[in-house]
Amino acid sequence: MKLITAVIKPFKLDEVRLALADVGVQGLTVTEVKGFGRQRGHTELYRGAEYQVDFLPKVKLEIALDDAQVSRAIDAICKVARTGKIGDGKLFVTDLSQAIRIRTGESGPDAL
Amino acid sequence: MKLITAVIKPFKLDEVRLALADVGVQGLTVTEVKGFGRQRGHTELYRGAEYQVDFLPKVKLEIALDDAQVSRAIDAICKVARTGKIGDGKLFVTDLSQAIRIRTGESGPDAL
Amino acid sequence: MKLITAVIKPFKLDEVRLALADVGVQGLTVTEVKGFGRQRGHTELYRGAEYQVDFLPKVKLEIALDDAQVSRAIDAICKVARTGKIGDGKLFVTDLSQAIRIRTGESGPDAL
Amino acid sequence: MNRNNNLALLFGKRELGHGRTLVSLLVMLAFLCLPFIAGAEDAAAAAPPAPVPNKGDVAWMLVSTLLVIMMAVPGLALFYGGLVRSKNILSVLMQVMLGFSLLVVLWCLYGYSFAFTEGNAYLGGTSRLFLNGVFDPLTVAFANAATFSKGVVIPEIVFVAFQGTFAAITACLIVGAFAERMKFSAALIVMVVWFTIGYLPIAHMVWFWMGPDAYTAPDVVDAMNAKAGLIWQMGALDFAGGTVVHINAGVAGLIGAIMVGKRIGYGREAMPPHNLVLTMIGASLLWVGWFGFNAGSALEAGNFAALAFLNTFSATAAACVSWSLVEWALRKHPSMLGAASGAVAGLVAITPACGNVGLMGAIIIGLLAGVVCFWGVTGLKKLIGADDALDVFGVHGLGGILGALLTGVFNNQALGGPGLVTDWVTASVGSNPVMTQVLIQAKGVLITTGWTAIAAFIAFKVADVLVGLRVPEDEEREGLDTTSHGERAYSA
Amino acid sequence: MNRNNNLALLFGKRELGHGRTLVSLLVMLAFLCLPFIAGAEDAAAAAPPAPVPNKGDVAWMLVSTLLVIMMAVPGLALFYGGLVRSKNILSVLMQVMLGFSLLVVLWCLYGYSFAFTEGNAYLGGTSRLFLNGVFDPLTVAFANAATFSKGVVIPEIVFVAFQGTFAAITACLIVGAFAERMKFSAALIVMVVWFTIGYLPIAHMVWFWMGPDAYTAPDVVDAMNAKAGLIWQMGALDFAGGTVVHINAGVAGLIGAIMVGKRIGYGREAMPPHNLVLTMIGASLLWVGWFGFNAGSALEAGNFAALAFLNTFSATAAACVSWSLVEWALRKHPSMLGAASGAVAGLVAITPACGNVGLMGAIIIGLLAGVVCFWGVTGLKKLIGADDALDVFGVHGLGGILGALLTGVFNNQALGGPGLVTDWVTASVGSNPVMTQVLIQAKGVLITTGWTAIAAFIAFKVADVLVGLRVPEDEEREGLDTTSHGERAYSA
Amino acid sequence: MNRNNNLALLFGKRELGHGRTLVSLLVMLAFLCLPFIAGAEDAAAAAPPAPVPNKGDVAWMLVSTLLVIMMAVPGLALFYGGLVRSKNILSVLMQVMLGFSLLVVLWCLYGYSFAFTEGNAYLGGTSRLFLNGVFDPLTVAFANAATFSKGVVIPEIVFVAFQGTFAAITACLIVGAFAERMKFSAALIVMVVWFTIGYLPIAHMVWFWMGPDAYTAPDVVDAMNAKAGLIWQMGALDFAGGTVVHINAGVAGLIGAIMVGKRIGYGREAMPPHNLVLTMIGASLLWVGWFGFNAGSALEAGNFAALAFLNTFSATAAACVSWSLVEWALRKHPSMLGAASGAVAGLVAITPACGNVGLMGAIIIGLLAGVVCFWGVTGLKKLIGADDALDVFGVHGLGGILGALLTGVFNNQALGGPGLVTDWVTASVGSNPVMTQVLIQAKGVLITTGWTAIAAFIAFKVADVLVGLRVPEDEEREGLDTTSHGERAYSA
Ligand SMILES: Nc1ncnc2c1ncn2[C@@H]1O[C@H](COP(=O)(O)OP(=O)(O)O)[C@@H](O)[C@H]1O
Ligand SMILES: Nc1ncnc2c1ncn2[C@@H]1O[C@H](COP(=O)(O)OP(=O)(O)O)[C@@H](O)[C@H]1O
Ligand SMILES: Nc1ncnc2c1ncn2[C@@H]1O[C@H](COP(=O)(O)OP(=O)(O)O)[C@@H](O)[C@H]1O
Repeated sequence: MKLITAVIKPFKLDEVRLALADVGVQGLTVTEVKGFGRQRGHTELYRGAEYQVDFLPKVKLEIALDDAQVSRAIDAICKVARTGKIGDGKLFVTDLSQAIRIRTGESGPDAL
Repeated sequence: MKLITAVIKPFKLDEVRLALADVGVQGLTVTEVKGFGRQRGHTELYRGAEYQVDFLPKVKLEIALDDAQVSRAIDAICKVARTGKIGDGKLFVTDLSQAIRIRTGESGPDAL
Repeated sequence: MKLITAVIKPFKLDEVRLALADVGVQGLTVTEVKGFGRQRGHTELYRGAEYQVDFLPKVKLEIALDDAQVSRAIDAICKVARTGKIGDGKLFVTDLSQAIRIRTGESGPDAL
Repeated sequence: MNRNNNLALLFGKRELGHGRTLVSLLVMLAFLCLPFIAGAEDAAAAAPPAPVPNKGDVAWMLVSTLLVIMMAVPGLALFYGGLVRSKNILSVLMQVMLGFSLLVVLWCLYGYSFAFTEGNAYLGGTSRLFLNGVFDPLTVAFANAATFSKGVVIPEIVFVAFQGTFAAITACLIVGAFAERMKFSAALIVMVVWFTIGYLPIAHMVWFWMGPDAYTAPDVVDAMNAKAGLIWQMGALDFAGGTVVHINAGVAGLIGAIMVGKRIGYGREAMPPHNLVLTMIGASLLWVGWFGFNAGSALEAGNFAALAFLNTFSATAAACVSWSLVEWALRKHPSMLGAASGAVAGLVAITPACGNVGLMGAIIIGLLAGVVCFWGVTGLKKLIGADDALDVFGVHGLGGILGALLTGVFNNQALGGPGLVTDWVTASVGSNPVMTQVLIQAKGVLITTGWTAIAAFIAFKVADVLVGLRVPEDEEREGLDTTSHGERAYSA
Repeated sequence: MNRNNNLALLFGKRELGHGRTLVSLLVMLAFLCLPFIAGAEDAAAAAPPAPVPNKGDVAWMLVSTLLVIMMAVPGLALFYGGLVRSKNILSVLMQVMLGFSLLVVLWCLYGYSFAFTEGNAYLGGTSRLFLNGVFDPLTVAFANAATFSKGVVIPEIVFVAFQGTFAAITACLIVGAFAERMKFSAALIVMVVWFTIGYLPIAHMVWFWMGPDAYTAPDVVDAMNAKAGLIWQMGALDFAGGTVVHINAGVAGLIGAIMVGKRIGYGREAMPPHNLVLTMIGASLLWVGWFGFNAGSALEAGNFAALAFLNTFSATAAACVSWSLVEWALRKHPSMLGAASGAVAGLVAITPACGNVGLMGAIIIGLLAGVVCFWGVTGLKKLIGADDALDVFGVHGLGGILGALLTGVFNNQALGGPGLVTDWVTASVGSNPVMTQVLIQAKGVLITTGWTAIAAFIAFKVADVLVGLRVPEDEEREGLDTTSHGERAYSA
Repeated sequence: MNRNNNLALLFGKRELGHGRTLVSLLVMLAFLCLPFIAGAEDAAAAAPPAPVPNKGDVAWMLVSTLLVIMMAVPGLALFYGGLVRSKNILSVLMQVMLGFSLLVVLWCLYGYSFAFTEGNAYLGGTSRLFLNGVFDPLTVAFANAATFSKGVVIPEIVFVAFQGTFAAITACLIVGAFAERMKFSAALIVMVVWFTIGYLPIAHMVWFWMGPDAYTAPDVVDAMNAKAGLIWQMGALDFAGGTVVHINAGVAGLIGAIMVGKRIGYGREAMPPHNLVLTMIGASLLWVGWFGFNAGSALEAGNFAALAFLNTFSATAAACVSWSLVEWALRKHPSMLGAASGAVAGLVAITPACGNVGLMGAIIIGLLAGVVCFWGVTGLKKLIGADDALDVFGVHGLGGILGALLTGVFNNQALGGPGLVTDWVTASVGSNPVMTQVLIQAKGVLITTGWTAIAAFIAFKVADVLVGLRVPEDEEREGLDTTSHGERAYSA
């Protein structure tokens, strides 16, 4: 099993979720995050003070998958989340040694 | 060392934390997340518009552990977080290649 | 490639980001989290009720790195984020089997 | 068409101590039907030479009325809303806003008539149903309502609106007691039933009288007294609603909290207020609006409005200070919630007293209110053991009782108070001995407490039978906002 | 210097039915230039024996004015601001606050003069440019403005301020239609242009007349009538601005929503309100402030202010209830947003009616407003298909039309209303047949709708040509707060 | 018992230019003890035929008073609270709410007496300690206070309440300067000490005089003048508190900011406002409430209240616009915080001027205030280098100075102003040459600045010695809400 962690632009969330459903992903977990990267933030002015806001709002998706689904899921995310503009985000894959569904105690791929 | 990532129902947080303390876990990190899975969300109506809210509030726990503690911790979480109703959540385990306590610089299991 | 996950005190965020930039890190993702550990929280009083607040606000950084950068990045974080007081936080390292830049489709170390 | 007088107590030949005992309260409830049978004529019809309203009075009373509306929406709604968890805030706002609105409509349809027209000592009559006669379209004539000064009147429409805000906000106060678990339909049923059998009779008993101009000569005094409300006849002082509003709602809330039961997780899980800024805004708007409530209860823009105003100002400030100091001493930290609660406690306690006590008496009442209500939401709350979620009883009930009793003390001219009208024919003023007056006040408190407890019990039972009081456990856990109202308060 | 009368319709010898048809509206716009040519003298100069203001009236009108300011900032700003996504809230607050401020300044410079001095039937004159003559520094003399009662005046400064709030808030209402995508500079241009060619003429047409004291004898009636505004001459009733404010802004908003186009993602992405607590606070402050708007429109603290007050109170409550019940029945959940929307719908609908209908008529208008405007933001909105983001048309436009027509119904004395002044010389009162009055009202609605549609079209076109209406797509996605205003609303 | 007159400057035989130099300020502070020794009799006792209050005036003054309360809680508290980081918001709300409350109590106990009874030119006397004599319980008699019109009085209770709000809110303004790092106990100590030795004397110096009715004949003029406050005697114009409130608090805040030191991370870490919506609400409520502050300062509901009202309206709008335009031009974005700050700057600047200048003068003052205070919080702030966290000096200090000086300009009748009373015996009006009046104003500014700087220095020193000014570094980092008040503002 693998865990895909994708950091994407917030307004792409709904589309990505639907695309993942199409390739058979049944669940995922979403976190609001702030991203720092090549994409520049903006300047904010509060009375006298000027702040460079480098962190941009992003959304992080964590998706646990059976190995067989991984490449299709990656393709789906990359295709849908891409705008071609800087700041589209990143996708990371790590190994999962175990997964358990708390409700039933099922483990392994069955738990996903 | 392992990293357990558990996604649970928010109102179970306090109980799970206490159960983990009982099995010797000394620290953990909590994130508010939104989960998408088999559990259905609700419909929201704003004036004319109707939205299907698929994402449900969940809480994500990350717990770094010595290998020896893992199975007891998993059991504790599963037992306490279970309500038997859909949406109880998931538990993932990954390998940790390194852990460091920033305050002291200790590393490995000592850092946890 | 490795993924460093660092949990630090919130007010150290800016300094850590700058220190990481110095060692060549070009991107990172930040999440607001609540930490539970040796550092004690405080007591809150609301009318009759008294609550022990054990969770303290922390910031979690996730940084995907080329293996070569890892040790310098760890050193940088540990140095800058340390106050020497309890609650300075933890740093975890996991293996990354894949990384992709969504905008371009680049993968591996090039994607970071 | 009128209300108990601030200055008024021992008027001509009135005997003190008509008090009925608590056990007869159920019997009294039966009297409610009387006015429906006996056809009542228009109480306003008696006024002989027809004084005209002063525009300064009209201006002040219109402002006072809208201030009380602001106390309810958004004031009270925010004060309460900030104290619940974020998953339940909309449910609180809705209970206050829709409950308030519903009762305003009912007030116009039948509430005003049953509270403020001649009937029996327990309830008014039917002469003003549908506000009939308040404004006559055919002659384009506007009826006037009496005040507490001879020859001073205000348009009755204004009096209807002003009193309507009191009725509606009082029922909304109860919401705090059963927050975070009550079914929405049940909450509305409780409010409507309790308004009808709890609020309207008490308002009539405490505030209805024939007005100063009715006391034309010594020989009509007895007859006029006999037409007044029960508690008014006893000589109890309640300038702006300590009994009618605060004790009334506070006790009803406590009954409700017991009958609805505790929130899931109460006492085990932390349930911190989700947004104390809202609570602070709410408390502040309550303070600001309360000047309409209290000083507006003078019904004119004169010296007694001014007295009630400054007393409301200083007593609240004093209670805010004393609560904070006690908390600082006992709990190490003076909290924002404490200061806001102290302010509200002071407002509650000064309500019956505001036009009935002197300027230093008000400050003392405020200081005591902060301390006593602090105990109300800590020590007393533990003793009672009910989950009165937002401390309706600890603040409004207890503060109202304290204020009612202290009004009896500081009204005395020897203690700096303005005394009371001892003879409405000549409008002369004097003071009752302190203990006498405190006993009268206590009697008023007891009757109110008993009546409202029974009325509340009935109201909650009715709701329970009709729709059930609580939401299912799952919905309570998920929060009432999404499950009862289909919305979340906060999104990205 | 004055406004249409609440009681006033069929005054001496006035012929009904001067109505112009919609096709002549463009021609009418040309009349706008007339007063600039024809030098106009001070309309206030006519008053013969110089009555002095009553301090109660002054107090009430000052309060009313500040209440309308509170309606705009923070009331309307919060009502709207809570409904947008968090990335756009500051843009809404800014459009309201800066737009309001800008128009207040323009009101003093030229707006007041063109709306409320003698000119032609479409627009006033130049005699009060820069508020010249309202206050004379050399003699330290303050001019007075007429009210609707003979011999009753208020300081003209107060009338200027009161009417200024109406002008400024009306333009701010439009903001809701193009929220979340409009360029800030374009929004300001639209407001200024529309204020000038849309609001000022309509205000003049509906509200300008010579005042009751001008009707000294039957033989001046025709001459005085001829100096009044076009719609006022037709006999349309609009107590507090149903046409001038709500239809006016509602239609302009709809035109704007169409011309600016839909938000990116509209209909596909969820765009839930980011903070319904703010919306509830806004709705509540609108309610509270609206008493100044409506009861203040009586221009004095008398019986008609009281009537308008209670009607505003009960109609709003009724609409809040009826919207909630309809939503509960059709959508399973009574929502907070629904209750708040219902309250605003009730306020809108009662605005033209408040001093023109009886107490039960008001409740009926409120009940209907809740139902009709619910359909306005659901069924009708789908029919129209425009992205009127915050339902300016569905609530203000539709509610205003409903209120204007129902005013014609419930004004009738046979239906409990106060009727209208049939002869201003003797100030005698009567009633028009219901259908007659409804037709007059409908004509007023049509003229207003047509005029404002054209004015809005011009205003948006001007802005489009000068700076373009919309922000770039990227900025819309990121949110207007950071891109247009360089700020975020919320930080840690 | 009274205040400087809006119209009043060059009254009968008064010599201009009694100015004392700054170096004598310390000596003056010693005079503070005088009134404690010399027994002072009731200043109100002189009024001969006993005029009675007009109910319209009472209504307006009660409303004005509660509006100023709304300015403080929640207005100012929110304006400030939104600007700090979320970990410190409750500390700001608490400092404002508890500070305000505490001072209201102290105002009743001794503040009023020392500010507004006869004493010496620097401080009042002891005749009204504990509000003794304001209301006499035994005779149920209410004392009256003079206004600025002969024969017009208001109940003294109302005057006490109205002035009490000024005293309390002024001390709260200072809070903004030391936000996010001050010890709570120290903040309270500073407020109490500064209120006593800073505010009360300045209020007496600027506003105390014997009232218009005291000027019965030319031969009493000198004697009456001699009893007035120092700055009033000099002929400085301050309608609603430009010196007494804004310069006073602004300078005290700056001294405090310097003495308390900078926040940890100031200039290095981003400290963006945590919730600009709260700030906008606060600014709006300040605007709304300020009508009570400014127009209420006329002390009656007459023409000058109306003038002050419209000036407050238009100047604020103008300042909001001008700040936004300057920011737009220089910083590319017009920000919400800028618009809100501009509005407050306009309110501050128009405060001394509101009843003393004409309608176009007010707009010009507003436009200038927006520009000058923008520089105050950007350029000037950098020059000074202190961490005046919420710009108390840049907005209130600088805006107050600007307003005080421009009042001297636009008061002139040749420039559209109403001029000033040149002879209180006949109440005749004239104008000082512009430069003469500006110099008088400047002298008032200088004395106030010097006095308050010294008083603030003493107040902060006292707090430092008693409890220390700052919280420990750890607590500052964690935030004052949890560490000083044991609460968090926001939870789930
Ligand atoms: N090395 C990294 N580790 C973790 N997250 C990263 C890393 N680099 C980028 N990110 C995340 O991806 C987002 C987009 O990266 P950015 O460099 O701005 O643009 P792009 O994706 O087009 O290369 C960042 O905002 C950040 O959240
Ligand atoms: N494949 C997955 N990857 C990541 N998180 C998941 C995955 N499946 C489920 N989750 C998380 O677990 C939560 C519960 O899952 P759900 O399918 O609703 O119920 P259950 O846990 O009873 O199977 C989801 O809300 C989501 O946060
Ligand atoms: N075993 C763990 N797993 C995950 N996170 C941890 C663990 N232990 C500590 N943390 C995180 O590190 C933070 C600091 O830990 P704490 O024990 O308080 O102090 P220190 O870092 O000085 O040892 C905690 O608040 C928590 O967020």
